[in-house]
Formats: sequence, C-alpha cells, structure tokens
Amino acid sequence: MIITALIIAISVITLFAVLGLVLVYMERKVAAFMQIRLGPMRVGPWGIAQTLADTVKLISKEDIIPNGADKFLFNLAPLMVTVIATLALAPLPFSDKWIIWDSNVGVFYVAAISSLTVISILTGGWASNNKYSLIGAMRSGAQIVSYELSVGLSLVAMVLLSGSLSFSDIVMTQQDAWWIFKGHLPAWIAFMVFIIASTAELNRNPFDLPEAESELTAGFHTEYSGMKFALFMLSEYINMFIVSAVAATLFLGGWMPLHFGQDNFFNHIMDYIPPLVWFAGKVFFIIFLIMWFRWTFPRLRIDQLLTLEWKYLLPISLINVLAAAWITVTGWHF
Amino acid sequence: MKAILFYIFSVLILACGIFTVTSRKIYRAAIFLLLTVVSVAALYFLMEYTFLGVVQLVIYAGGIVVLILFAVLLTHDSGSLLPPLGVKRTVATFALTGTGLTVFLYTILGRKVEPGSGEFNEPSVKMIGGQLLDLYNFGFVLPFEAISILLLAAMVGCIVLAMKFSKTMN
Amino acid sequence: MSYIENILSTSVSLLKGMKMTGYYFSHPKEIYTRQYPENRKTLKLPERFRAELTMPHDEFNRHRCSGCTACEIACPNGTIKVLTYMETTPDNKKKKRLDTFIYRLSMCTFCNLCVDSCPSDAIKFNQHFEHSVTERKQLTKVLNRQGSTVTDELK
Amino acid sequence: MEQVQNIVSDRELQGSNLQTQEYFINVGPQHPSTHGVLHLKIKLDGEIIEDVDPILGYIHRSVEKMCEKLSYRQIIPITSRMDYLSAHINNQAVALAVEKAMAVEVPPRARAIRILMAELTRIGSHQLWWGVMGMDLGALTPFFWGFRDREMITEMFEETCGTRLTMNYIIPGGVATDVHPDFIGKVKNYIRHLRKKLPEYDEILTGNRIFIERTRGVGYLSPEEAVSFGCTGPTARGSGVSCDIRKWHSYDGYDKLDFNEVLFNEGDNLARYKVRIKEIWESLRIIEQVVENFPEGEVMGKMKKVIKLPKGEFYQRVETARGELGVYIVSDGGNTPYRIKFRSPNFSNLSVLKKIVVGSKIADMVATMSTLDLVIPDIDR
Repeated sequence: MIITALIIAISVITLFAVLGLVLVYMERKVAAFMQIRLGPMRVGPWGIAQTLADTVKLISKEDIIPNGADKFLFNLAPLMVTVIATLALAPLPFSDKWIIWDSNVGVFYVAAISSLTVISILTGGWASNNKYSLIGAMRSGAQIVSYELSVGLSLVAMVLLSGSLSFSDIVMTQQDAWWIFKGHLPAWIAFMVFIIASTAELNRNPFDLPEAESELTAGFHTEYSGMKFALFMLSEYINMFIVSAVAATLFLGGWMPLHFGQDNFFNHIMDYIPPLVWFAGKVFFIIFLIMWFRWTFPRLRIDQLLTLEWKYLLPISLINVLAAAWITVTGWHF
Repeated sequence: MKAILFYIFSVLILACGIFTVTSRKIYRAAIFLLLTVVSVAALYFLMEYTFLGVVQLVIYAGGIVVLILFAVLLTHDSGSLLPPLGVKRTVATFALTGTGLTVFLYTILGRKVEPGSGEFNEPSVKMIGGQLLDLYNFGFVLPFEAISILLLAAMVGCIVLAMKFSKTMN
Repeated sequence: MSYIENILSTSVSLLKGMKMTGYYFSHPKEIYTRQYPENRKTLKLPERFRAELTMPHDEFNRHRCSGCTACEIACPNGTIKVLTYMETTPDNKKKKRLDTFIYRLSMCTFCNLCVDSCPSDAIKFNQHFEHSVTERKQLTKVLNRQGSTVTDELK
Repeated sequence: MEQVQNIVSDRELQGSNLQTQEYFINVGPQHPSTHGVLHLKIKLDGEIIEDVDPILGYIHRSVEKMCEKLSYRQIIPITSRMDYLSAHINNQAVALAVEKAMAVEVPPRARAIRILMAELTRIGSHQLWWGVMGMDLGALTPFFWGFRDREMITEMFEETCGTRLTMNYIIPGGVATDVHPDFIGKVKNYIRHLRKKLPEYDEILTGNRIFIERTRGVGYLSPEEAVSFGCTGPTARGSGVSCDIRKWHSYDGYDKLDFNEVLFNEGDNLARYKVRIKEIWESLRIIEQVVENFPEGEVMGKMKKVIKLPKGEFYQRVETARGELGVYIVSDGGNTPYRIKFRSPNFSNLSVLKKIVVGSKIADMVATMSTLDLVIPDIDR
C-alpha cells in the first residue's frame, strides 16, 4: 500500500511538472500566434525548452519576503494553493483504468476542494502587507465565492442527468453519446455556464481582476518572487487542467471515444484510439478555449463581474437545474 | 498505516486547535482553524466516510472559514497583535474549559463503548438524498423545507439591510 | 425578452472578437515578428538611418576635417568636442589642424545637425546601430584615426 | 418596507458606529497604467475613488529653459522629445512659429510633405493609443495589432527622416530633406493595408460588449468643464467641443483639403475612443488627397544660415494627436529666444482627471486615463 501511494505521489508530481511546462509553453505560443508574434523561439527548436529554462531561472532567483509581511502565512499561501490543486486531481479518471481514487462522491469532492483555493489567495494577499495585494485578495474573494455557485449548479445539472456523483459512473453513462449531444439544451447551458464560471474561478481573463495587471500591477501575488511565484503560477495552470478535465468528463464523455448510433464502422475506428488520447484531446481543447478567451477579451469591472454572476449566470443555472430535473424525471434524454 | 495517519491527523487537530485559541494574530488563528477543520475532514476520509468528509470541507472550510477570513480582511488593523489576556480572563477561560472537559470526560467514561463489528458501510449518496427528501420512512423533508425557508428569509433580510436607499425613495 | 436579447447580442459580439483572434491564430502567415540577431545578414537599414557619427578616412588615412568646430557649435547638447592645434605650413602660414575629434555617443540625440553644418563633409552617420558596450567610457569615442592627416584639398 | 427604510435612513443620519478607514494607494511613478513616470495619490473607499492627486515632475527636463540657450534650429530636435508620439507635429509647431516671425514662404512640396508626415504621425499615435487602451482594459492582443500597423509608419519615417521616433525633420523653412523616392508608393500601399485592417479594430474592441460596458457612461466630461479646464484634441471633441486647430486656425494648407472635424457629444470614454478611431479614417482621407496631388519642386524655402527672429512676441498653434500645442516665442532680436513657452495639450488634459474620476472605480480610472491619452514627458516637459 505504501508503495502504491509512493508511485501515485511520484506520478502526480511528475504530472504536475510536465503539465506546468507544457501548459505555460502552450499559453505563450497561443498568445503569440493570436498576437501575430512567434513567441519563444530561442531555447531549443521552436523554443520548446523555454519553460524549462524559466523554471531554472525561477528556482535560482532570490526569494524576497517584504518587510512587515506575516512570514508564516506568506510562506504558507503558495504551499496551500499547490496542495489544494493536488488534492483536486484525485478523483479524475484519466482513462478507463487510470484513476487515482474512484470515489463515489467525486464531483462533490472536486467542488469542495476547489472552494478552498480562495483561502490561499486571500492569505497570500493579506500576508504580503501590500495594499494592491489586499485589494486583489478582496476582489478574488468576492469573485470566487460568487462564481462557485454557478459552477456548483451546473455540476448539479449534470449530476441530475447522469444520476451519479462518481466520475467513472458519469463517464460510463456516456457510452452511447456524450452528454453534450444527448442532454439537450440543459447540458449545453450547463456547459457554457461551467466554462464561464470556472474561467472566473481560475482568475483568468476576462475575469482576472485579482491580478489585474493594469490596475493592481499583479494583485495578490505582487510581492511574490522566485519559486513561490512559480507555485502560484503552476497551480493556476494545474487548476486550469482540473477544470478542463472536469468539463471534459461531465460534458464531453471523458475518455469515451466519439460514438454515433449503434455498432457501426465509424465507432469501431474511434475505438482504436486509446482512451488516454481521447481524454487528453478533450482536455486540451477546453484549455485552448479558455486560453482563447484570455487573449481576446478585455477585463470586466468588479461590479460588472458580480452583475454577470448574480443577474445572469445564477438565475440561468437555477432554471437550468430545474429543466435538467424535468428531463431526468420524464426521461427525455436518450 | 491507517493508525499512523490517524495519529498524525489527531496531533494536527489538537495542535492546530491549541494554536487557534492561543495565536495573537487573528488571521493566523483563522488559518489554524482551517487546518483543524481540514484535518477533521481527513479523519472522515480515513474512515472512508467520504460524503461526510466532503460536507465538512464544503461547509466548514469552504464556507465558514472563508467567511471569517473575509471579515478579518475587512477590518483594518488585522495585522497587529491582539492584546494579551488579563489574569481574570485567563482564570475564567481555564475554569470554563475545565468544566467542559470534566462533563465531557464524565459522560464518555460513564458509558461503556462496545467495539464495532469492524465492517462499516457508508450510506450511498442516493440513500442520503432519498432520506433527506422523503415524506415517509422518517424522511427529513419537513425540517429540510423549514430550513430552506429560514435561509431564504435570512438571505432576503441581508439584502434589505445591505441595500442603500436613496433619499428620493423615502 | 430584452434579457435574452441582451445575452444573445453579447455572445455575438464576443464571438466576433474570438473569430478575429482565431483568424490570426490559424494564419501564421500574418506573423509580423522579425527575429533580430538571426536576421542580421539579411537586415536592411534605410540609407538615411542615423546610428553613429563617423569620420570617413580614405586609403591614405586622411580625413576631411579642417577643425573649424562648426559641428561643435551646431550640436545642441555638447556631444562633440574638437581639439585643434596650430601648424605652420611650409609657406609660413599658421593653419588650424585637427588634433582629436571627441564624440560622446552617450549624449548624442542623432539630430544630424553636425553633419548639416559641416562645410567640408568630414563627418557622416553610419548604419551601425548596435551601440551596447560594457563600460560607459567606451561610449566616448575619438573619430579621427591614429596618425591621420587632413586631405590635400583642405590643406 | 417603509419601516426598514426609516431605520436605515435614521442610521445613516446618526452616522454609523462602525469606523471606516481611508485607504491611500500610490499609483506610480512606476505603474503599468500610467505609461510613464506619473504619480497619482489616490484615496479609496473600497474600490471607489474619493480623491486623486496627480504629482508631476518626475521627468521634468526644463525644456523651455534649455531652449533659451539654443538657436531656433537646435530647438527642433528638443521638441521631438516632448510629445514623442507627435514628434513631427511638435517640430512643425516651432517651424511654423519661426516662419511666421520671419515671414518666410514655404514651398508647396514642403507643405504637402509636412501634412503627410503630420497625418501619418497622428495615425501612428492613435494606433499606439488604441493598442494601449486595449491593454489597460485587460485585452493584450490589440496592443500587438496596433503596433504592427504603427510599425509600418515608423519604417516609412525611418526611410525618409533617418530616425523612427525623434524626427528633427520639419524645420524652419521647409523640411530637412526631400522624401525618399519610395515614400509615396509606400504610403499608397499603407493606405490600402490600413483600410483593410481598420475594420478589424472594430471587431476585436469597438464592438465588444465588455469593452462597451467598460467605457460607456464612464468618465463623463461635460463640454463646459472641457472648456474651462482647457482640454483640447480628442478629449474635448469627445464632449462635443469643436476645437480642431486644423479647421479653426488652419496652417500649412489644411484649409485646401476636404476633411471633417470628428465630434461626439456623449463626453464619456466611449465617445473619446470613437473620436480617435474616426480621426484615423479622416487622416487617411487627408493623406489620400495629398498623395494624389503631390506637388513637385523645392522642399526648402529661402532661409538664412543663422536664423534671427525680429524683436517681438510670436504665437503659433498646431493640432497634435492629443490636442492643441501652442508655441509662444518672445524674441529680443537675437538668434536664441528670450523666452519660449509650450502650451502642451497633455497638461490640460491631465488636469481634468480628478474632475472625472472621483466617484468611479479604480478600473474606471485606468480606462479614463487611457482615453485621455497622456504622454508624460509632454506634461512635465
């Protein structure tokens, strides 16, 4: 048991490192291409080793703790944010066999863990003893707490449709078709609300108010440098991966191949592609979508951010839950 | 393995609990409270009572501690040390906690605890949900609805209190 | 009803923006980046580009500066310092000769006034734009070469 | 309900027992939204701005005093460094003032070149501003698109003037050199390019709902205030104040060209934004007209080698990309000015900041500062 635990721990850490490297590189390339630039080109062919070089740089940088900061909490915050991101990884099914912890309350668990992220941001912002950081922390508090509702409700809609809280069960219910195809309008609406609200929970543009570059310089992590900053950044990308994985699992069938109808030639071809590839493909599609948002839209103002949640997303997702319940009760989905 | 984890978490709970009440920085106290709450959730997970563990995380860590932190952030001077307790207060606190501990131990020790069968089955989520919204079979639909209405009333009250009324509205 | 219209029109406007960025993402031909140190060989600077003041010397190590200090006067911020000495020519006339032509690159604003004011076209700007040096004093340059003389026509 | 209202208003009247603290933040001198070394002391109530106190002087170089020591020809390169995004137009202002004082006739080709350069400068400045505006609102992509289009203008400048930013090209009597032989062709190409790319600006930013929400109704500047604070340029024209110097006090032959003064009456950030976008279109029209009838001939009028202004006071104003730039020269008959004063548009435009951002949110202040289009070296000089 200890050996299994060790193997899992090592593979999770490896996954973290690789994901961090790949996603940062991907973000920079996506941004560059949208901005008619080439992006990193120097380190390795097409700049592939750029993020590796950046990591080395970040490790070797001086670790600055500002005067008057609460040292204990200042050091704790980046650790907390990384640990929370790690915890949320546990119940996600990467393929039909690869799942760390097949929990029967997986969806609920991920929602619960992701609600803790705000604490580390609040702590980081408060402990920095910087006014910009404090404003950023306050903003992120208001933002994450409100958007959690919409995320939760869109999850509830999907849980209603699939009738289970367990990720592996939810994937199994999509054997014939993904929920986005057979869930009618409620699944679509839940998908969109989930993507929007989780972008907000990730503090990414257009909802990046806690770090608003042009207003608060870097918001809650203004004072962080070196590896501590890297941990904040890493956990942002890990969280992005988790959100995309959840969306892929709930709406796009997780590791399930694309199937149309019953037992035909097309389905058999699709079955040859390994489940892990399906899963990764879907996850990276959603990650790309979130990146696309970031490099297109301007940032919202704080009151508009809250208006969007409380006047639009929340009522819509409440009605959507009702509709999903109706569909489930009447059995309208295929 | 489980026993080791149990002791680790128990020590964490106790230590963080003590730090929570002795820390003189209010924000640190809240963070220690968070660690306590999360460690309790970890114990639930250890007992494979995952649903309760998750509920613990959502309500206590994700809800109450965040609320406390928010309140702390909104107050200025949250970074300065709280004044140390006076002698009177220290004595009173010790007396109160001592009484509580005595009552608690008395009750626990007075009862004979039977060792369980060893097998423990977590009620499925479906069962919990069914029981919560059941009209019959000792279901909890009435308290559930009553609490819903109470919370709704509280929410409306909050909004009314927080709303700013312009002079022209009067 | 305006509620739903609002949502729809917003989505349309946002999708338009995403279409634009998507267009550029999928058309790498539009990329405008020029990779500078790599393209040094193909880099073409316009002939009028002003990068650094130089004093051209011919093959006999002769320059065209008569040491009249017109450039020094024309310079708005004292970039140029012309040091001269008096030389007695064979026919016993006293003539001003250039000793050292000091050019402080760190102060130059590349306004071209010195070149404009020069009566004998002794100085001009070249296209060597890579100015970075490791020490500040390297930015102070002497433009006339070691042992150089003035051309015959200005003698 | 009424009772609740009474309770609330009573509590408001008595003053709450809760103590709130004013929150001071220093924005700048190094801050991404000030685009230079501007320092704003801001008093905050939560997210809402209660007071703004701009502190200037971090980049003061005493340009005016320096100019008293310099000849009129030497002043030109110094002026390029005030509003570095309108370098050509700054040069033009001094050149025009000197020409006015000496009553020098500028050849038509030089005048056409001046208009071309000025309008290209205006387009380039507005493009840079457009990109930066997007960046201030959190959209980074427009920044690069704006810079791409401005880069082409800068390259044309580089080819003709020899420099990219600080030109020293428009000088008393005409222009320093004739344009590069390729210049006209490149301008024509550029017009074609920009006519294709400008609608993209609208698609990514102007039409975007988030952008509209962020700018519409924000930072309202009434026409009366615009006039009383001395605002000029797109800032005032967004409030419906007609102040285009090219129309009202035409110079260098602008009166012979067909173009409109862009006016919007809303007075908010969106109006100021639209003014600038429309001005790019108008500038394109001007450039097209000039390019079609590009005169031949000399580019330099009859100027003496040493410029000496007659005794007296001379004033000349021009329309830079940011508003009215005035040059006031007092001459004692020598070859240097006795006193020179620049009326810079940015100083007046900044002074209105406090008036329009108090009561709005921090994010609105960033957007408003962005639409005022401040160039800090021009404020401090």
